Amino acid sequence: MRREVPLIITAVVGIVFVIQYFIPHYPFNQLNSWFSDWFSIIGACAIWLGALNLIKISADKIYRKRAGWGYAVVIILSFLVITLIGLFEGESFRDFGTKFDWMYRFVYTPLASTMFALLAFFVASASYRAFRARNLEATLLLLAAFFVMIGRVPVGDAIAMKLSIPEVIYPSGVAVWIMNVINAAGQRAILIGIALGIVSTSVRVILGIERSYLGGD
Amino acid sequence: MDAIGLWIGAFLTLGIMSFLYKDNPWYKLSESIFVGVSAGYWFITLFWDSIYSKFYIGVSQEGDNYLYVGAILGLMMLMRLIPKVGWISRWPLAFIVGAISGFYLINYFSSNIMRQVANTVMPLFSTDYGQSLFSASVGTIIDNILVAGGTFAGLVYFFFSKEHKGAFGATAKVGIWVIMVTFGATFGYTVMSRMSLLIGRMDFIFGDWLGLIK
Amino acid sequence: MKKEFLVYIGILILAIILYFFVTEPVTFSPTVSLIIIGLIGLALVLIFVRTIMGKLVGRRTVFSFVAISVVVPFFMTVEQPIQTSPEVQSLYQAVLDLKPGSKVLVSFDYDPPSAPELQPMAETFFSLCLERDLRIIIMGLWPQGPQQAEMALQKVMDEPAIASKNYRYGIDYVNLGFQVGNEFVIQRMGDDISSMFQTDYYGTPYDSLPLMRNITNFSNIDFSFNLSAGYPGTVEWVQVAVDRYGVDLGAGNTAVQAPQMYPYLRAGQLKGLLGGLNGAAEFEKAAGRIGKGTKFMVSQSFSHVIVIAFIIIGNAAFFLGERRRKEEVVE
Amino acid sequence: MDDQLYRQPVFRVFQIFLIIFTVLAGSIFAQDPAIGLTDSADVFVPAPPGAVKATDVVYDQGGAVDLEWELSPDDDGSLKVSGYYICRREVGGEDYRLVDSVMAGVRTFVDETVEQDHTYQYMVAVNGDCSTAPSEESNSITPDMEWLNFGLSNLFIIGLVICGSVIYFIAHAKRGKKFFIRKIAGLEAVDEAIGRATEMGRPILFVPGILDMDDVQTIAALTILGRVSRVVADYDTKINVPVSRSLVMTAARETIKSSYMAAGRPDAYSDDMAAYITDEQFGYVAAVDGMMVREKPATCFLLGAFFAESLILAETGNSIGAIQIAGTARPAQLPFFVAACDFTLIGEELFAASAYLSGEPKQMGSLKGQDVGKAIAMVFIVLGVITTTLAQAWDIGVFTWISDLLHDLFQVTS
Repeated sequence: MRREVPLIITAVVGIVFVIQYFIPHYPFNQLNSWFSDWFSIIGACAIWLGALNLIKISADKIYRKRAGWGYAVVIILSFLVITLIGLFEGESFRDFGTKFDWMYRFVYTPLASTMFALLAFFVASASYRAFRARNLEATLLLLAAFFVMIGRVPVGDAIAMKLSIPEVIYPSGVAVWIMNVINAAGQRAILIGIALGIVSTSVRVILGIERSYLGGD
Repeated sequence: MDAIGLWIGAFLTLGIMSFLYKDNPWYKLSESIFVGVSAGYWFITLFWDSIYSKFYIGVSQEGDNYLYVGAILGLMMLMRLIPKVGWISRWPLAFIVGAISGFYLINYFSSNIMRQVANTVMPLFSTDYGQSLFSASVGTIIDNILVAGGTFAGLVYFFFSKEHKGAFGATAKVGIWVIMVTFGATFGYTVMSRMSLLIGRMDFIFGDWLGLIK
Repeated sequence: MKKEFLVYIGILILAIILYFFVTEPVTFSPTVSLIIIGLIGLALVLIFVRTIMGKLVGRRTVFSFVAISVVVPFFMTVEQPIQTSPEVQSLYQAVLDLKPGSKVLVSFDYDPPSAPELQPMAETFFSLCLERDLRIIIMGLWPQGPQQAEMALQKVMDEPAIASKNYRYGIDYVNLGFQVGNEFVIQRMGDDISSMFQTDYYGTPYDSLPLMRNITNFSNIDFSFNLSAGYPGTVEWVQVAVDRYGVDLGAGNTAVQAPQMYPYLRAGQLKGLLGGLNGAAEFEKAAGRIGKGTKFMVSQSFSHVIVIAFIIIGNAAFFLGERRRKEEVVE
Repeated sequence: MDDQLYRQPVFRVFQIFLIIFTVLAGSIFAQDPAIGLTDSADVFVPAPPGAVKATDVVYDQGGAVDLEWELSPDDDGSLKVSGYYICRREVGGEDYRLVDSVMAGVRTFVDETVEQDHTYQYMVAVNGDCSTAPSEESNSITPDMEWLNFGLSNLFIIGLVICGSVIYFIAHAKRGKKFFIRKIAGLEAVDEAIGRATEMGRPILFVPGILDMDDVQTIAALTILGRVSRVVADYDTKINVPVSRSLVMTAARETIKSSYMAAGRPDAYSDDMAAYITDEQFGYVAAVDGMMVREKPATCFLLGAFFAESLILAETGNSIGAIQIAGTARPAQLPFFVAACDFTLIGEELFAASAYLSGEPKQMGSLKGQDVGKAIAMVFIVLGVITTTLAQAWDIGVFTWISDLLHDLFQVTS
């Protein structure tokens, strides 16, 4: 019951989605649309699970007075604030000028953007302290990176002009070439490789050979 | 109201940035707010967009009763919060996994295997399939050869059931070079992306907030 | 602990001064700009020397260099020529080739964190479409997408050239809003768009939108454009909309994932591609428009130069160090 | 459809004129349009196009109709005929309406604006200078949705081969067949890296990524941890495994414990070898960072799913002069690892490594199956490129045939 039913569900759903591609006909197209509706509802609940779990963990932290429980309080408070606002705003909670929108623009956005922006700094310091042309592979990588970085911004050609480098090896040109030829080839190989990986995993999952998503055997 | 917003936004931005100096209370505070708010954000978004407009409206107005099944599965998902009956959440999980697998199986196979292979098969000396011979410039011919060869070599490198010796090994070597150049390109673009985001933040601080940029 | 809070207060005071007492925008004269660039260069040379001598400078030094290289250009007045790369040009051409009145579907699949890169693209694309009297249909696979679209559209609509054409919502452009379900949404749209969007962003029923009245699925759409910052995004659009339903698709991507799109580009699955902020700048160049992309290219250039400089310094030190070690072995 | 002619406004006028006209034609001159016209005007009227044949487009969702007609005798490349208009009506329904227009010399059209299970009739009108002559009505047609999409049978077959081989090899491996897997640079280095740590009397750091057990990369990483900790147990070195998920911690402890058992030194094992730090990304990074600087591990393993932290960890590890063996399947992070670490398991290599170490049928088999897929792809690329090129060059029948075959085989008809 705990193991068989899930395996059957997975198999049925997976197979329907595959068949539907080859037989775009009733009942499969019908099932397909049902399944995709269910999918989005379950998906929503899955994300809720994450959120609620977070609250559970934080609450536990506070209850046990673990180190930094004060921050756990902050987490719960900020969660509650935005959630309540969102609920009271109603269906059009996302429109301009709503309180939710305000929080979104002035609290969520700055935080999320800055989290990503931090990387700019780390990249720089890593390129100074860690990125070494220690072997042929790394050298190729860094060379390509060099041309792409300098070639994709105007300054590259500006410098090239100053140094009166022949037109053919202007950074911008080299960058375009790398992207459209070597990169295209490499990405293609990687794409095919990854796709094969996904295909074999999916087959394993649908046939119930792969069960780790059920929490190990 | 927006002025206050700007100050808060700036406060949080600088708070996260302060991690660059070292892990400190200001950063921890901003991070906790981030964790809470983003969780809440998704909670609300999905409540209205999915649970309300898809399920509630669907059932109450269109009378799509089949949606109840989805709702039940969704509830089962939430059961995980209660350890005793947590195992039931495997059912909806199985549904999600099955749907994704079935969908990916087809999509990745058709677009990333079939199409990519088909598109690699190109006449080397012509601009395109069906074009006359040597219609391509020398440059294009070289590019064609490089793309076809590079893709092939790349695949060879990721081929695990044969020892990399002799011609095969040599091809694999070329393959890894191609892949390295590809990574170089990715590297460059990642740097570009991160810098752009930083520029965006700095624009917020010095432009929107402090109004020092015209 | 105390020290930290003193620092915080210091920052606060600085902020207050800058906010309340420096009201005029600051700009450096070319000479000042040159001097600053010179100083940065000098500092880099010093770091180079130090590093070769085997003393790596600390992380925070590098950090501050990055900050300077990004911020200082904001106040500079530097002109630089922008070349449009083929992938950008081809997207521009694809839009030019559309007949006036053609229906363009624009999917906003990103959120504010990626806005710095993608927002300029969105604005330029909208202005291009509206200048050419194309009908715009907006949607989003990311919940925040439609909001970003609204912002971009507002900005463009306020531009005199566009405002004079007084386009009307529902007839010339619609915003269908966000729909959960990732690639499944695209797949369903292949059969019936209205099944995925019963109402638009403002709750108007699909059928009461004049523009949507005779649009059933992708076969009634002339061109699609997708602004993507990850999953779901361009890959899904290519796999489902292009490969299953033969849609003409152009894409704007964050630089992080742009390189992965080139196989699709080369295979013709994508009609054109904008990669990152410089993609936006190039697109602006092509469309003859000055937007944030162009404005920020200076900072972008500077920061790249800094990163490259650091890579070179680091490696030079590395190899010189190697040699020194070898010599020591010889002695 | 969109050529210069079409863009001209005058053309639009023609369209409007035509709609009115065809309505008239449909109602009044239905019996013999040509005559009716010649009577009415003395302008040149091209002879109407011949029989219009409408057929349903196969393998679709019932949304398209193929049209084919015989050109008007006057459509002989001379400029007497400027094009054709395609008009449609629903049987028993409204009058003929303009669907679209095509250039002179075109004899086919695909109407994608029809709806499934409605019955239509078509009429193609040839367009002279300022006169048009409609053809006879076409047969009535009802676009329908087919059961099986034979247009995809090639996809089906190849898919079957690949999926089949995955299943086959898994089954094979289950029956205890050992497969060959090529050397993987990173793995080769493991022993010497640990040896080095032992000599220097410094600990070993193993970071299994920051995702949970439900991620394949984490699982692969733990498989490798099993191998590493086995060697560690033999050499009697110290190992630290900081993790950012409680589940991963338990799993990691199990793994290490069992390898110490296998090495016959259960006494040397202790639970604090694998410690949970925190779920928060940067908090975790900061902690591990500190750990590195303090304990100066001689070897760092960074295997699993990494995001931004890949940079920070690799950099710190580098600054303390540790040998770094990294591996992940995340394309965005791989470049940083390659540039900053001594050995990197690139994408699939990570999984190959774990399959190789665990010898688990599931992993082994699917690895083998994927290789079959790659083999197919490689063969088709080589064959295809050669034959297509030759076919283009000297148009040798057999090559043309092969290259066309390959093209059809891999073409996905959407």
